[in-house]
Amino acid sequence: MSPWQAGLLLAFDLTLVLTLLGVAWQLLRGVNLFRSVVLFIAFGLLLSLAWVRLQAPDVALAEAAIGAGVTGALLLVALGRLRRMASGRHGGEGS
Amino acid sequence: MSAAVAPWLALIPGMPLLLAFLLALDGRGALWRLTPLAVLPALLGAVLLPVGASAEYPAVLLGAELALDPIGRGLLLVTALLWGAAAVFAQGYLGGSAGAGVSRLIGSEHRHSRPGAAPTEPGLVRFHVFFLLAMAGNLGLILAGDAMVFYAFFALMSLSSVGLVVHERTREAWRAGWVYLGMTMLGEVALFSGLVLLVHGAGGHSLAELASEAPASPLAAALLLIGLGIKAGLLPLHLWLPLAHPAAPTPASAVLSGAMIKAGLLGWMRLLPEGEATLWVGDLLVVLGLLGAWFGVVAGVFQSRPKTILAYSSISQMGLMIAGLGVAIQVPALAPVLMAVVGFYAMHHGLAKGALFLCVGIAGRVRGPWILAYVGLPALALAGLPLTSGWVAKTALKVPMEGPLADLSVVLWVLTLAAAGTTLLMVRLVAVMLRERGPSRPLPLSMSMPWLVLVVAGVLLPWFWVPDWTEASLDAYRLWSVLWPMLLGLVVGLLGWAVARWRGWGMPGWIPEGDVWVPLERLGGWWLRVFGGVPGRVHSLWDGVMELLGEGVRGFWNGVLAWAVRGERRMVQWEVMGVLFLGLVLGVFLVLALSLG
Amino acid sequence: MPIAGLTGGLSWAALIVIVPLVGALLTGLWPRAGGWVALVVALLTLGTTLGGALHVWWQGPEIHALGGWEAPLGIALVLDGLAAFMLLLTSVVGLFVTLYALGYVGRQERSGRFWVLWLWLWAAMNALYLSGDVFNLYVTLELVVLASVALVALASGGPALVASMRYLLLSLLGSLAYLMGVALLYGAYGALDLITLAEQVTPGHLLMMVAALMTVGLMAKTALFPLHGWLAPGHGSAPAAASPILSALVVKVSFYLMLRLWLTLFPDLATPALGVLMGGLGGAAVIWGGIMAMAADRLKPFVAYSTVAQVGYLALFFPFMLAVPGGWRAVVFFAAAHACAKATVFMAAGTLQRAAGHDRMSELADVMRGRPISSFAMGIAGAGLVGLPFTGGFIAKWLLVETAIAGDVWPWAVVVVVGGLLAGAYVFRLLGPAFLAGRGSPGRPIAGIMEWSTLGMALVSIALGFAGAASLQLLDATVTGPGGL
Amino acid sequence: MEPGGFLLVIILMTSLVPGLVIFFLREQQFALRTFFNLGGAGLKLALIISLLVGVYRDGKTYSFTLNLLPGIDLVLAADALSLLFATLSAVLWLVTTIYAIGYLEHSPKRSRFFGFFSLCVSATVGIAFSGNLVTMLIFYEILTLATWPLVVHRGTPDSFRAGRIYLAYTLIGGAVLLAAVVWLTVLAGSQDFTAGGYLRDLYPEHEWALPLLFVMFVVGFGVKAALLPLHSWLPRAMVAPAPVSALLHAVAVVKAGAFGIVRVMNDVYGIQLAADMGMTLPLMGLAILTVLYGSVRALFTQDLKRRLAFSTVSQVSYIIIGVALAGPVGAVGGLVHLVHQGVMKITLFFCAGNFAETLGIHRIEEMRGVGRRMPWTMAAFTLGGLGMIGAPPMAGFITKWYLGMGALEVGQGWVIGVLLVSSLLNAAYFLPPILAGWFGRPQHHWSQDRFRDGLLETHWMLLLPTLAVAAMALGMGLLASLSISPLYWVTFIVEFEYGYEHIWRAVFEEVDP
Amino acid sequence: MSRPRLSHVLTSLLAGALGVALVLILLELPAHSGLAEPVTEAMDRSGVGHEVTAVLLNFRGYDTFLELAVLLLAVWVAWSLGRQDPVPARSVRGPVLRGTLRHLVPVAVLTGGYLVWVGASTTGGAFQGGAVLGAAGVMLVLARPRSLPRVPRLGLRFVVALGVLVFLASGVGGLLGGHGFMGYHPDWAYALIVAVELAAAVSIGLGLVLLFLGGRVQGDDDDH
Amino acid sequence: MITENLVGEIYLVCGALLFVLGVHALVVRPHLLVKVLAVNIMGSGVFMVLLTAASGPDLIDPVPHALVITGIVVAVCASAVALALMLKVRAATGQARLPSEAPED
Repeated sequence: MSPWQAGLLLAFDLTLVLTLLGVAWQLLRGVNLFRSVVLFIAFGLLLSLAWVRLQAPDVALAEAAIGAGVTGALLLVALGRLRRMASGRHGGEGS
Repeated sequence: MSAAVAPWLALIPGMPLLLAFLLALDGRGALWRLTPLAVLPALLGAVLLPVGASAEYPAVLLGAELALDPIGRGLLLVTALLWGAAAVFAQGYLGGSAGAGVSRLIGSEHRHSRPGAAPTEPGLVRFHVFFLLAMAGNLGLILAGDAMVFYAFFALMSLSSVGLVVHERTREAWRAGWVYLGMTMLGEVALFSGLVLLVHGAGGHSLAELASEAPASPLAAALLLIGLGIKAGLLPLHLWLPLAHPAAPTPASAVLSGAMIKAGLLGWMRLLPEGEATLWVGDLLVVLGLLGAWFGVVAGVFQSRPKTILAYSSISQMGLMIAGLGVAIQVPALAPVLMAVVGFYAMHHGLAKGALFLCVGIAGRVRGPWILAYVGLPALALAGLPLTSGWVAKTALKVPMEGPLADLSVVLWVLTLAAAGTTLLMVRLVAVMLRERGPSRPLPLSMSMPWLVLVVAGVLLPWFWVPDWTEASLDAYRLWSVLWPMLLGLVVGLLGWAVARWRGWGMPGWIPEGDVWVPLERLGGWWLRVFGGVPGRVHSLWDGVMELLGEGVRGFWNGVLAWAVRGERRMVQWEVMGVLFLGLVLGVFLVLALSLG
Repeated sequence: MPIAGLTGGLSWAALIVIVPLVGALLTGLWPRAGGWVALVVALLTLGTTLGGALHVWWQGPEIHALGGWEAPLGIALVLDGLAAFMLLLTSVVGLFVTLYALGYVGRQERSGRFWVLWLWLWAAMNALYLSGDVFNLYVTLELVVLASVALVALASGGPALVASMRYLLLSLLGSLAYLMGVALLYGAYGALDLITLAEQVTPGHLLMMVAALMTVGLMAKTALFPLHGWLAPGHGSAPAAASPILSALVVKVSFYLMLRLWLTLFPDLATPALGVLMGGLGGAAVIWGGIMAMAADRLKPFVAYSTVAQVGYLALFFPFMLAVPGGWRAVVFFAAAHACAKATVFMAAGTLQRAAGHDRMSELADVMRGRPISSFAMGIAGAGLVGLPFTGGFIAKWLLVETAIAGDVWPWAVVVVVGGLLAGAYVFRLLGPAFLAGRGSPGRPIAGIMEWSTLGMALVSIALGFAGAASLQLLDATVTGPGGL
Repeated sequence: MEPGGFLLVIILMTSLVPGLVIFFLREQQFALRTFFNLGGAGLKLALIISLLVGVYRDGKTYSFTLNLLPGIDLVLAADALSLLFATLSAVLWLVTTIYAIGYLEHSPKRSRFFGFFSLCVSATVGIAFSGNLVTMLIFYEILTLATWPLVVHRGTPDSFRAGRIYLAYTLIGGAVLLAAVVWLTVLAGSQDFTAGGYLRDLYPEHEWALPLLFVMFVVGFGVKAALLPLHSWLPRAMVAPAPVSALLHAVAVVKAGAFGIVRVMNDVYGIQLAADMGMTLPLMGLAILTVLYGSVRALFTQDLKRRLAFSTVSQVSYIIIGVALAGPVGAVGGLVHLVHQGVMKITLFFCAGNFAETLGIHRIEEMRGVGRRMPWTMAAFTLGGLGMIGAPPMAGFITKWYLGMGALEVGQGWVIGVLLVSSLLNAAYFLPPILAGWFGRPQHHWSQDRFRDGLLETHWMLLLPTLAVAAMALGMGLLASLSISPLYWVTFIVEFEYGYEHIWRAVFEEVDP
Repeated sequence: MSRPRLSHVLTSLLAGALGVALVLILLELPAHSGLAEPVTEAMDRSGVGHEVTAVLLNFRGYDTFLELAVLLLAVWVAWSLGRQDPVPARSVRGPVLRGTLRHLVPVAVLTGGYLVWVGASTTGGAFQGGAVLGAAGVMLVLARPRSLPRVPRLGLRFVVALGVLVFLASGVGGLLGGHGFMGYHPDWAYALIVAVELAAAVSIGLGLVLLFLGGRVQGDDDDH
Repeated sequence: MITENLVGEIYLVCGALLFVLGVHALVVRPHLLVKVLAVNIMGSGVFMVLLTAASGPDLIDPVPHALVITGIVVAVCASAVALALMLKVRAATGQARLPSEAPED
């Protein structure tokens, strides 16, 4: 690996890490729950990219499928139920 | 004979105890009629038991010992006689339907009797129970062969006679009872501690050991002086006496004054440690005895109730005996003789005073001057009429003191003058008794016979107990030396009486009944008025403080609870918990980092 | 570190895990048979646990390399004195709770859920006690958390759910802190096996951070002051059959783990300052829990606050492990005594609550009088909490005070004694009303087995009073770090 | 373990097992409950007597050991001192059980009452037979536990307040004691009681800790013995039913405290060491203060049972004075008072119970004239009261005598003065009710009047135990030199267990052993 | 947002401090290869060719077993927390979804199976495969052509538990066979591992689906 | 190689920061859903540390990979339970946050 290839990778890593942190920060602000959940799925996907960078393809696959996919789906379903509850009997909740 | 000694000796105090128990057990029967029988073992014992008879009862107390020594024997005889007489007297005085005092005694609020049984006065049974208990104590202490037994019987006698004093439950009786009880308790504790000291010093508690081995301990002597002095009516300790004797029913007064009062004297004779260190006891006894002899006269003269007069007379007479005892201590050489004389004096006084008290009871039933027939002989005997026991006793007391061993002229003079006082007092007594006019009622045999027995016994006493110097006392000089004070007293008394009758004067109440006690009582009342509230106030102050404190504590605790609940509500908050969590992680890390460097 | 050696073949350790696990699976498949399965499993588990304990007693600790893969690579099950003791405790309490629950959940339609969760929890606890691998411990810890959270949440109603939510979140926080510790350990030493790690660890900032993360994470689960906030609402509103499990056993699980870690990995970190900090927290817990118990007006939160107080004693192992060799055994014994007593109290409280239809302390007197067996059991257990003889509590208190004095850290003896007094105050606040004048009424009908199992549990806490010497001897066969505590 | 050791366990069980069984009996099962009560009490007494025979005639030793913790055993052992206390408890238990059956007739919660009652007795006997401090601590705490339900038995707010205070005091005392015992165990190991103590060798090394420990022991045991600042639970606990006050607060509980102090003085520290540490004099001072304070308070108390309670406060400290005198004769006085005071005070409490049950009398002034309605009870009361005063030939006199002699023996004659003041105070608060009872005129009707129909003045189960204990109180004094008297026994203990030479001769100079 | 709450400020500060401490500590981590060498050495006895799979299912099979247990437990918990009534059917809305489903589900099943299969030798494995299966199941549930029973029936419960059951059976077999609990006979290791993986994948898939269904509460109906 | 180490350090720092971010949000954000997210982020941070810390210079250590996979599954299970519980809390109390925790003021 040439030095600047390494440098490029380093830059990529840095960008990835910063993006991860940024996304995490944004989704954790919790201003909009739906946005947070979507960001979380994105975060999971980015994370699996990071796992690939860390030479852990198995983890990447698991992260994409489970961490991002299944968890994301669970979150979405839960969010949907929350919203339905809010619009159903109780008011003013869910955002 | 010797095999029977132990049970016999035990029976002397045991019989009254047993009878008291049976009486209490039965509660309402007529068993109280048997009371006089309780003295039989004592009487028989005094006559039949050999001198020096003694018995040990190893299981009782700390190894009890009963013994009969010469002085004890005489005293036992007289005491038993007196108690027996009083017991018989009481049958008539309290028991019969004609009894004058009975109506007062029927205070039964809750008379519950079995149907069919004759209604009997419960107060009567009670009186007899206490009477028997006191009798047991009195008889027992004479026989006591060791300090413990002496103390036990002494206490039994003292405490149960409280029941006799308050028997009538009048205000007066209660007052007398409380004073008596209080002083008795004081005496008990003083006696107890004196005995403890003595026994500790002697290393054993039999009287023989005490006599031979106890070191002369001034403290023990002083304690004994107080403890027994109260009973003996020693001068400043006599306060209960003029209150209690009149308050008690007549038969009880008779034994109180005739028999029980001697217990103190006997105690001293038995227990007072001898030796250089305690010579002052003799001085003190002489001084106090002589003062008492005179004080009794002075105070008695100003009394207007026969029993009170008799009580003061007892104080006076006891003063004489105490003085004799004091001399015996001062002059050890005279001791054997004087002790015997004092013992004799005690016997004489017991019989005479007992008879006199009975006369007071009789006086309520006989009209006017007839009373003189009853009161005369014992009064004269007390005053020391020749050929009576009093004469022998007084002479016998003086004769040894005239010896060359010590200069006792002051004592002798005072003794002599005291005899005049006694006569004066007797005159006053007769005068008072003559004044009392009650309706004449039949005098039951049960009341007259005891009187008779006592008088006869008094008369016979010197003939049974003749000291070797009796002959000498019959000479004119001695006769005169006994007679002139008596005549003096008689003359002064009669004169006074005559003047008083002539002018219609009453006797001024300069000295109230119970003399010093009265101002003391007033002082006490004042003290109570002023400071009586103090314990209460202290208590309520204390309560207040405690309450305040309790409230404070309660308030504090409630505050703590409320504060904690608030804090808990805060700590349950998620954010707080989170902060605490993070803080703890960092805290533990820092503590570790800092403490491990 | 007396280790009998690795075993192939049949292993007590494995059996102890397998039996409740099979039970949990069976109950999951046939929830309606849950009660009977649970009973059989409870008996079998007790049997295997006894076998395991006897094995440790006679032959020393057993280390079972799972799959035959030895330490650094594979996972080991470690059955040593400490584990055997806790397992035995769990089995005994579990047996009585199972009996109690047989009466409590009865044939309710939803009863199956309780049995499933309970047996899972049991299996998870057993697995945790036996695990000798820090990551495996994390997994078992999560199992315990999920099962116990669900047990709390079985009681419907806002407070119970909120409590279980709070419990879950705090537990997850704790678990992840623990996991971060695992990650750091692995990053630093490349091993997960406790014994291997114990030989490698060196004191340093990393190890300190690991200790801090793991300890505090587990403290949160143990509900050690000031992280106790979740416990009282949680245990107080859980179903009656679940509260004894949670308060008696689950709290002890994380404590066990904490103790295990400190005994193996961090003995070198135990400084007096740490002892003061943790012991101080423990003391604060004792006082605070006592005060809160005095303030509580409902029975079950009251009992739960008593747990908060008693958990405080557990923290004393920090000062003790430094002060006296083997001083921690006092704390472990205390944990057992508390477990027995607290299980009894919670069981009795559940009975009374069901009989009375409520658990307001001020109005329970009638039912307490009408239910003498439960009240009696509660009395014995109360004595255990206070530390009165002949209960295990007395021996425990004795050991604590003795350790504190022998180790010359007597302030903790004062804490223990004062805590005992506070316990006395609140326990008699609990029992007092039963003696008020008035007739008792048994209240609503109660399955007899609930009361008798409560009494049985109480008798166990008395039996524990006579098992002190044996317990200590068993605890002596514990695998510890090179520090040899 | 000696082969006979199980006898001790069985003796404990004779009250424990009936107690537990009784808990589960229904209220109506009167006959069965009575059977267990009396059967247990009788059996216990019989066993203790057989134990006595074994110890004294056959010279056997009995001990039972159960390992609790490494190095710490539960030890039951029968020595002369423990037998003294155990016999006292067993005898009085039997008597009190009969009394209690009569007393509580028709009242609710009898099963609970007798259950805890039996537990208390078990604990008391356990204390008596304790062979070391740990065992004693255990039974001591159990006693606390088992007594509380009896104190609050009536279930009134008053009794609850009393119960709370009782608990507060005794639990704190127990905690201090626990700390002390643990500490001592750490220092010296858990050793069996040894006549003359076992700490002598440790003193130079721990000359700071041992006195402190002594103070802690005194505080711990002093709570139950109602030593001065720790006494105030006792008068309040008088809300309990009379049998409880009688047995527990006259005998079991307070005596347990005093017994504990005796054990610590004699068998742990040893008198000599205690004296060397300078601990005996302050202890005696405290006891003296207690004696006087209790008496003064009794004097100003108008409630009969409370007066008796304050009197207990005062009297129990006699025991401590005796022991603290640190001489053989004083020890005899103190130890013998352990028995004497119990018997006398139980007499008084029984009487108070009789008055309360029969006529509804609770206060002193209500006693006026009661002697006519209830002469026997009043007689018993008189005997008890005189005994308390120390009038011969009651048991109290023997005590006072030996205390006085003991004080002189060790050159502390001034203690006699204390005894005197105390006696006077005792007289001041006992004689008025006695006099009022015999001679007072009742001013109103009794608030109730029960048991009138029978032959006796009150229920026979109330009267007979009262008379029995009164007779004992009299007999123990009157026949103090009998070879079965407490005095004889105590002398034996002091001479042969504590190795004071020649005390026997000093006491029974005219009796050869 | 008005002024920040004290707890927030404190949290930020403390979290920041913790972060700094963690970073500082992490940067000092020594470089090493962990357990790589032992794993490599033991690979030939593991029965599979892929290291991660070997670790997951053989060396640390117990972890994985417990992990399956966690999943199973989570399913139970979700079930016990949720509503118990049957989930009503709902018609699949729109042809697009219906078509997608029709094609996607078989593909997903195939993909899942493949992932499990290759897991033995290279990247992939039970979890990944199971997740894909689960995704397919979730879609099916979302479409939900027919109503679902209130409580999973025995068969379904069995399938959910299948992974744990098979794993446990294999593990106990190992115990009985003398290879220790969770051990395999080296000759049978491959077959057993694949079997366990397959069973696990099926369970994981179904479990994930059930997790979706869990947590329904009152007032929450999927109908609208 | 420096860069290799540097890469590792970047990810280590990232892991630590993710962890801390998660903790912060878990504590501070009121909504339960966000808390669940926060737990997941925390977990991701830990996984990152775990993976990175063991990625040695030459050999790749498969053990952390397995651990992380296990961790991911555990995390998803915990999330599922937490979400189910959240819904119940929401249904029971009317809000998906822990009570006594006022919304940010």
